[in-house]
Amino acid sequence: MSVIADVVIAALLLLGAGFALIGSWGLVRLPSTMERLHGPTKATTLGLGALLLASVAYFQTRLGIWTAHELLISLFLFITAPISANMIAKVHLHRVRIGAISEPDSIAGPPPRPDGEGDWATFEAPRRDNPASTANS
Amino acid sequence: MSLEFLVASAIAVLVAGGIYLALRGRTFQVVLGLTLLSYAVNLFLFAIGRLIVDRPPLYAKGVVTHADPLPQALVLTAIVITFGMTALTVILSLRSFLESGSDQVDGDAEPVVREDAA
Amino acid sequence: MNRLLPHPALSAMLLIVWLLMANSITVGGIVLGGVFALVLPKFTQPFWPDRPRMRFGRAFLGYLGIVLLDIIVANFQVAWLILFRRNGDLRARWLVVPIDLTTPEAITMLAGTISLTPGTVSSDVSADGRYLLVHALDVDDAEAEIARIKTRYETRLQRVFA
Amino acid sequence: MIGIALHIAAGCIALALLLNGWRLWRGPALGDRIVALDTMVINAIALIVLIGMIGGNDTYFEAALLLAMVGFVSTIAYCKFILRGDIVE
Amino acid sequence: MTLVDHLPVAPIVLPAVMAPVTMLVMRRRRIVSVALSFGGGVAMLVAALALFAMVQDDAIRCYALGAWAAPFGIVLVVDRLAAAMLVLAAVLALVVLGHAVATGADRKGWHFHPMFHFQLLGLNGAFLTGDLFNLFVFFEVLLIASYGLMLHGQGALRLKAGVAYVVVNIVGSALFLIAMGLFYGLTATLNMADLAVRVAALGPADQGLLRVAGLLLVTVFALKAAVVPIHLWMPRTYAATMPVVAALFAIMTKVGVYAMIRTVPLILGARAGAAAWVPAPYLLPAAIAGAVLGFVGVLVARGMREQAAFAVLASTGTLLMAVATWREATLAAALYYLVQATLAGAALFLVADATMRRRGQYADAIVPSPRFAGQDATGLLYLIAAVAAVGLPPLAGFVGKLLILDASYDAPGWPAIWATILASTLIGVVGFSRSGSTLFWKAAPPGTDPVAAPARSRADLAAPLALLALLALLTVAGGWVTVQARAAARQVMAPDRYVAAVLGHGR
Amino acid sequence: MILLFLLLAPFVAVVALMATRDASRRLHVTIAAAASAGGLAALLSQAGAALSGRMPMVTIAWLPTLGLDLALWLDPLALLFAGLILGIGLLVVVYAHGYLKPGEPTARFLSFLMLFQGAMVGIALSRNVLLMLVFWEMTSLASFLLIGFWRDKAEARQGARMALTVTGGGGLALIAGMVLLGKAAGSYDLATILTRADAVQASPLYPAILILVLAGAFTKSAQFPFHFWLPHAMAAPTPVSAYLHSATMVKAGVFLLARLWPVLAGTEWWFGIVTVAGLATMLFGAGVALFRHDLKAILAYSTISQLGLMVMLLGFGTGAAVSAAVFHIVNHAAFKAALFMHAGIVDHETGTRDLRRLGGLAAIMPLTATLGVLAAAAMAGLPPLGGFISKEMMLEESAHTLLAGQALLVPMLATLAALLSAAYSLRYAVALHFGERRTGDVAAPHDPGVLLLAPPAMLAMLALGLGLLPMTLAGPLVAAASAAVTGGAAPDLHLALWHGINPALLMSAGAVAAAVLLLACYRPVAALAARVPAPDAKRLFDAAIARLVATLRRLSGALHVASLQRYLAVLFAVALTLGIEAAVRHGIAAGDRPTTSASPVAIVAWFALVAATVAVVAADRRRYLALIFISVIGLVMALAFIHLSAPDLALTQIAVEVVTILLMLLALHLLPGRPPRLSAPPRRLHDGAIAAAGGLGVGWLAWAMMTRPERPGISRFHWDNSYSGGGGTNVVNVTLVDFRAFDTLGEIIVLGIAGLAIYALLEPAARGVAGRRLREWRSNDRHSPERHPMMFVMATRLLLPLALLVGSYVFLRGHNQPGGGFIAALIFSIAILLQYLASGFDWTDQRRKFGEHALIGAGVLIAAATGLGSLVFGAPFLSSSFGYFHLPLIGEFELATAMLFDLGVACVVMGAVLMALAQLAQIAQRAAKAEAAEEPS
Repeated sequence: MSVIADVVIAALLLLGAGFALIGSWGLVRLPSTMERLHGPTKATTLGLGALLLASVAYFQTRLGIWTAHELLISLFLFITAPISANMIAKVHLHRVRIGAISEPDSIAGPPPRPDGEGDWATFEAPRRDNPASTANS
Repeated sequence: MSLEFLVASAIAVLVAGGIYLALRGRTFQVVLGLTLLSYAVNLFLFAIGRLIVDRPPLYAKGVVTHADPLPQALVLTAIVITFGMTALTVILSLRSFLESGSDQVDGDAEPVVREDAA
Repeated sequence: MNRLLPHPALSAMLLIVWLLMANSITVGGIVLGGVFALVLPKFTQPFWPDRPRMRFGRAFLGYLGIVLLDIIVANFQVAWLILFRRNGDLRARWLVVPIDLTTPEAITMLAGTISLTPGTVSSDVSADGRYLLVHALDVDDAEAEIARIKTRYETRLQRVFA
Repeated sequence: MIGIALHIAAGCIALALLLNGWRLWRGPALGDRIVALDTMVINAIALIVLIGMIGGNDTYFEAALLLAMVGFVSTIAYCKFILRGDIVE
Repeated sequence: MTLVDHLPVAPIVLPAVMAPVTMLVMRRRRIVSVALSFGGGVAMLVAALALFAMVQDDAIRCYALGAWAAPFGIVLVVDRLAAAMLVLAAVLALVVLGHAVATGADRKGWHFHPMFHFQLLGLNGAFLTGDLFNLFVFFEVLLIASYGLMLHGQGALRLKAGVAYVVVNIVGSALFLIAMGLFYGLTATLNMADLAVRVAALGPADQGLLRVAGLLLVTVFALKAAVVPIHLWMPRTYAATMPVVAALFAIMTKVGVYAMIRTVPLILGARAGAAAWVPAPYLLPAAIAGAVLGFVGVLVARGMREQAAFAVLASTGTLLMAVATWREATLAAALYYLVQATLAGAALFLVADATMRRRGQYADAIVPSPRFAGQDATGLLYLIAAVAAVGLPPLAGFVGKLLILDASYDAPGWPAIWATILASTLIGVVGFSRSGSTLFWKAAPPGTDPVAAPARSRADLAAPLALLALLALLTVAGGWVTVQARAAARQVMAPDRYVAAVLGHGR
Repeated sequence: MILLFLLLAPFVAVVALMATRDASRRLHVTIAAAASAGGLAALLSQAGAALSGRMPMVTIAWLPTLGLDLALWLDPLALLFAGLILGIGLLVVVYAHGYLKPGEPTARFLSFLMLFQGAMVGIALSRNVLLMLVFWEMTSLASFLLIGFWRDKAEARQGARMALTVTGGGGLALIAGMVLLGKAAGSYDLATILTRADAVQASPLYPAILILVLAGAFTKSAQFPFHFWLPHAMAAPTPVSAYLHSATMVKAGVFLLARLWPVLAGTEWWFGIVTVAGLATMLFGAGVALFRHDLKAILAYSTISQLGLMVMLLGFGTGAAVSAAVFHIVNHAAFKAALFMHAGIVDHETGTRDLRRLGGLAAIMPLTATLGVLAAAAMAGLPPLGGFISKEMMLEESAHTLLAGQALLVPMLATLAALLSAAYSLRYAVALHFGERRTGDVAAPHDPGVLLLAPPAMLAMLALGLGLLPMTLAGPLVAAASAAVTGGAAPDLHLALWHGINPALLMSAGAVAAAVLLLACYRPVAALAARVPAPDAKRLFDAAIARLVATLRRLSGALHVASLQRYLAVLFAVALTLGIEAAVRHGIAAGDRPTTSASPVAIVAWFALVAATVAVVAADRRRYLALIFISVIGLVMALAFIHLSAPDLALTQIAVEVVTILLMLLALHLLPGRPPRLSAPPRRLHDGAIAAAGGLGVGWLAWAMMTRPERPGISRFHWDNSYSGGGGTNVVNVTLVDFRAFDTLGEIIVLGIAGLAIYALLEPAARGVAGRRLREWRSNDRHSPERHPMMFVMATRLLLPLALLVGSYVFLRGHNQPGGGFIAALIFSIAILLQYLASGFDWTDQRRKFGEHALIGAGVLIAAATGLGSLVFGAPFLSSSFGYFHLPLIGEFELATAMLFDLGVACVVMGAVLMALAQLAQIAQRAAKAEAAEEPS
């Protein structure tokens, strides 16, 4: 039992740390900001998730403490990480649009315009009475 | 390399950076310098209790090795006070800039006419 | 009932979070957590006007399961891309995803899901709130990917936010 | 075994932190720096969890939780500053 | 414990309660708030006097906060010196408060009354505490309250000077923490009495660190006391401050001196090894330079507030000359001088205020102005205040200087002390007579703009008058005061009694 | 008691005069005259006692520790001097009544005069040398005020300042001399000192004492070369000149020499200095007086000369010379005061004091002329006036005085001085009253009223009487006073006009004859004298002071520039120097505590920290980047705290970091983006050197400390008592809220004050200059139009209750696990700030139910009240109490008063943080609103 648990824990640890490392490596090697943005999501989700699971299992098997609060960390990260990514993407879009020197386009090129009238929210304040503008209510 | 050396050298670097920035001529840099300086001082005060790894000062019967709780309490107090001071300094320097039109720390309050190259 | 417990789901969530934090299940803990679970939603009511109705039934659980599964799978895919794909061979794309969800909460949830599954990051919403701008790291067929997002996530979310 | 795995994991995270640091220092885009900082926070959380496991106590959990909760606040603030200048309006 | 036993904590609790109360009430009822503020000031004076009466039996009282005995908890220690400083602060505060209300200065900005009481809290805490870190905390309290007061009324000049003042003191606080950290690292204690015992027991390997700690600590106090050459921040800060606030600040530099008097004989006294009397060789030249520069500043100042600030600098220098010899007799003289210098400095600022308010656009600039209402009255007050500040008979300044001269005879470097005191006084006399005759005698040439100040009530003359009356009282009752000062100095110079009182006789 | 009355009467008059400031001149004069007359009467009532050796005395302890007592006595010398002061004072008061023009503030004038009189009486009566100093300096002060009485005249102000500078400065020297004298004699009691001549003269301090005392006396008595202030003091109203600058104050120096004669005189030093100074002054004054044309200038220089005479006599060191000096004091007071008043009358009536514009007054102002001639004759030393007798005595004494081994030197010079004195006196008498009629500005001047005439007339009569009936009028007094001066028995004094033909008579007669001759050929001599270079003392003095002030102002200005950079550089330099001094002297070696080896992770973290610090410094003007790097430092700090067993610190660090960054970003928004560099490379190098040295210093201190073994200290107690005594297992938290709760109280007060100060700073920022600048402010950057990104807003709405829950949890468990009120409050604040960030200021502000002021106030009050609560139970302030309670179903739980205290902490922290950020966030908007309100258009 304990050997199996040990193996599982070790595997989870290595998996988590590995993903965190890969995420950061992606941050370094991917070609432009938008691509690099994909890196951290790895570290956040599976990487940290695996580590947290390992922690839960570790404390359970080693110290006999049933701790589950590591899961809360994941909960918070699941709420916050997409927001961070979204905001950073907005920064990127904005900086590209105003032609900042140090801001190369994504290798995907400039973003297409949405099909309807108007533009993306970063470039045009959302009008009232649509979902994107509820914040102003 | 020992942990003690790392901490001491980190303090040295922070203090040096802090002093250098504090001696600059604009309020924002000075504030940054004070921030660095306060990091250094907090670390210094903390280090005064000697370094203990992974033995937090949470009381349990029979535990004998633990970090010295007192410097930690002192650092906590110092952090809070520093925060208050920093907040005041930031806002004061901003207000001073708004009032005089110059964010330089030196000289008298006469508005300085200068062209910002930025 | 409504006045006492305006947001049962939120209250339940808070209670669970509380118990997780406390790391133990005791009567005292439940009582204390219960108090917070009752008080906090009321207290924060003004900060969240028009809280949407959600169904936390099977639809929601199914959605969660699919998302978790996708996260794991996509993680490996992206890891592969990062490690072994040369930059020049990356087929990064912008995807414009039309959305049918109407509440901001739902759109946010969809966008969050897209971001959480590696390989896609939702970058922006259109000013009229009907399109989502998604950046994909390596996509062969943009249309297919858009369709996948819509069927896999959006339809399920529509059921949750009924 | 777990001990070795823990240390390998810590090493990985440390390496990851270094990589983040490099990107942070290098830029070139402001977005890159913010991503790097955000990732650093994530890796720091991972490191805290690992430190907790190595030390064998879970008193560090709050720090990790707090970092998860508020780390993103500064990220957002940095972004908002670029986007809007005024972060509270 | 009866209520009397709790008296030592009263000077801290009273303002701690009064400040938030005045703040909360001020938002609705100004009159009530001002009345409360005054009530708080009076209560504090009463408490201080009660403590002063209490220590007349020569016993040192120790109040263990939270019932944690020294050295483990924080203690307040009331000895003669602390009690006297409390009284001084309370008296000065009451006068300043009266002036602020009478002139409406408290309405020139936000939160005057709460800041004022917080300021007193910081001062009182610094006087009473027997714990090094707690001293730091109270220093911070009094500093941050002083920032608030210093910026009261605002204006570009004040804000600019405020930035420098705040930054310099923050750096000073950092130094304080480093010094305190060194002490803790060496002795693992924070209680000052305990520190004294443990410092004396340090081995030879630690002497270097001990000396650094001592020097840095004194440097911090010297910064607060505006000792040359780290006084540079002071003249401009005080000159840019509202005079009524600056009058209260007259005691702020003295807090630095107080801290030196408190800590040096106790912790860095004869038994402190390499740190024994560690500031002595540096303090005397610095004090001499301070007295000279201060009176030179009085001579060359272009405004009354600047002049008053330099007068404070000079008085600190004179005071420190006496302190720097670390002898009982000179210390007693210094204590007398401290009281008078505080009151005289404050009086100069208040007179400057009264004058400024009458001179309209000429404000406090030392230039001839057209005749203004109340010229004679303010001129007379200025004369008396200047006499007190410069140390001419018959006011207490002269007595103070005489005491210092008498007591410092035979001390190391006494000819230098004497020469400085006398020569700097002469410079001061020249300075004050020049500025006084320019301000109050000389009339602006015809054709200059008339003074546009509206006629004002004479209420703003009351406070300076009160201070001058106090100075006169200090002169007349000089015998009693010197006896008190002597007794206080004796207590300070006998640290064993302090240690015994704080740590109990068991040790 | 009478002595006390004597001393106090003038001061009482001062108070009375000030109180009746607006009353009539008559009342003022009455008050002053009554004080003088009353004093005089009191004095006379004691005269018998004083002369008969039953010396009236009074001693009231004042400063016993210093040896400064209010000790008064009335020995014959004091009697003589006090009599002069009060008598002439009375006459001057009467004279002033007539002299001052209508509308001039008599109350002020007379109160200054009375102040002076009191001080002079004090000098005379003091039996304590320190007490005498008090009065001594007071006379300088009173003289300053009186000379400057006509404040609109430049020469009055300058003369006043010069007099104060010289006499005040001399007084300071005198202070030193007196204290040293007291030290040498072992007492400040004059009676004691006078008996200790041997001890004093044997003391190595004797020369210093002598020089310092003489400096005081000579400046006061206008001895060469300190004489120059006296002629310029003549800018004072004439009563003042008559009183202070001829009869009394200037004699204080002479009095002092006489007073200290027994203890100081009789040595080579004394004789050499005093005699020569007196002789030189006598000659110089007389010489200058001869060639002046302003009446008061003539009198002023003559006064200098006469003072020199007295000083010289005291310098001789013989009893007879002392008698001569004492007698001359009386004579001089009589005739010189009369002459000044006379000059005043002439000035008053003719409008000028220029001798060249006056003449032949005897015909039109007979009474005035009579008394003028009489007094001038006394000054000339003509028989049968008192001046003649004292001059004879002087010549007699000088005749057998050797100076520098020369027997003839002193007599010849003395005769020359007598010659000159006679010459200027006769010139004054003759040129003014006889010859061609010149009446200045007025066509027909006439004798003044009795008020002006009576005082000088009485003095002139006295001068005459002193010659005719010297033994009756002055004999006993002079004898007794001389005895008091010499400290011996009363000398065998014989004052008479005729002593037979002796050398003195011959010298005197020769001198008068020569004087007449000199006057006969005055014009050529005057032309000759005009060629003698005469440095204008006033101009020199003023120029010297002006140069001094200019130089000092430049130096002081260069030192005290408004430069924070300098303040800090000096502060760092001082700290460094002192640190290095200690290190060099005693060495700071590292200790021998075993070090902990660092893990690779730690090294990486260290590297990140160092790199980030370097980056912050390098990015200095790219402020936004610098902030990002600061974030990294904060993160590493938090990790370090966790690694090094300080979870509470880590939590605090993380939370504070976020708030700080928000604050700085808010401020950064309003600051210029990338300002030009300010400092040149040398400056940066210099700063870099200071920084490097400082860093190394502090780093080494830390290293030295960390490598030393721990010492047993008070924290062991904290550890042991945390649970049993403080009711918590988190020792750090128990320390904060219990062992050292007082620190925490102070700390939250600091935060609270910071909040209030910030409010006070920002509340008015929307108005005035700052408000205008805010409104005009436009960012250079282009911004996205989107204010509230939808996803962000939604997420924060969900996060708010969650964050509040976490905060509550951290708060409740703080006592036992990492956490506590401070961290909880920061979490609460961040949760609310997040709403500001996401949904905007107005939106959030409307929904927030509590004000920051209330939070801060309530927090401090809660904390203080918690502390006070323990008083009810008879425990000291801030004593904590806790208990474990059991409730059915819920189980055991703990309640501690410390938690209530912690609640106070939380309130204040939250209030202060919200105050800082929310206020800062809204100023731009508020400025815009203020504009809208100001300009309705």
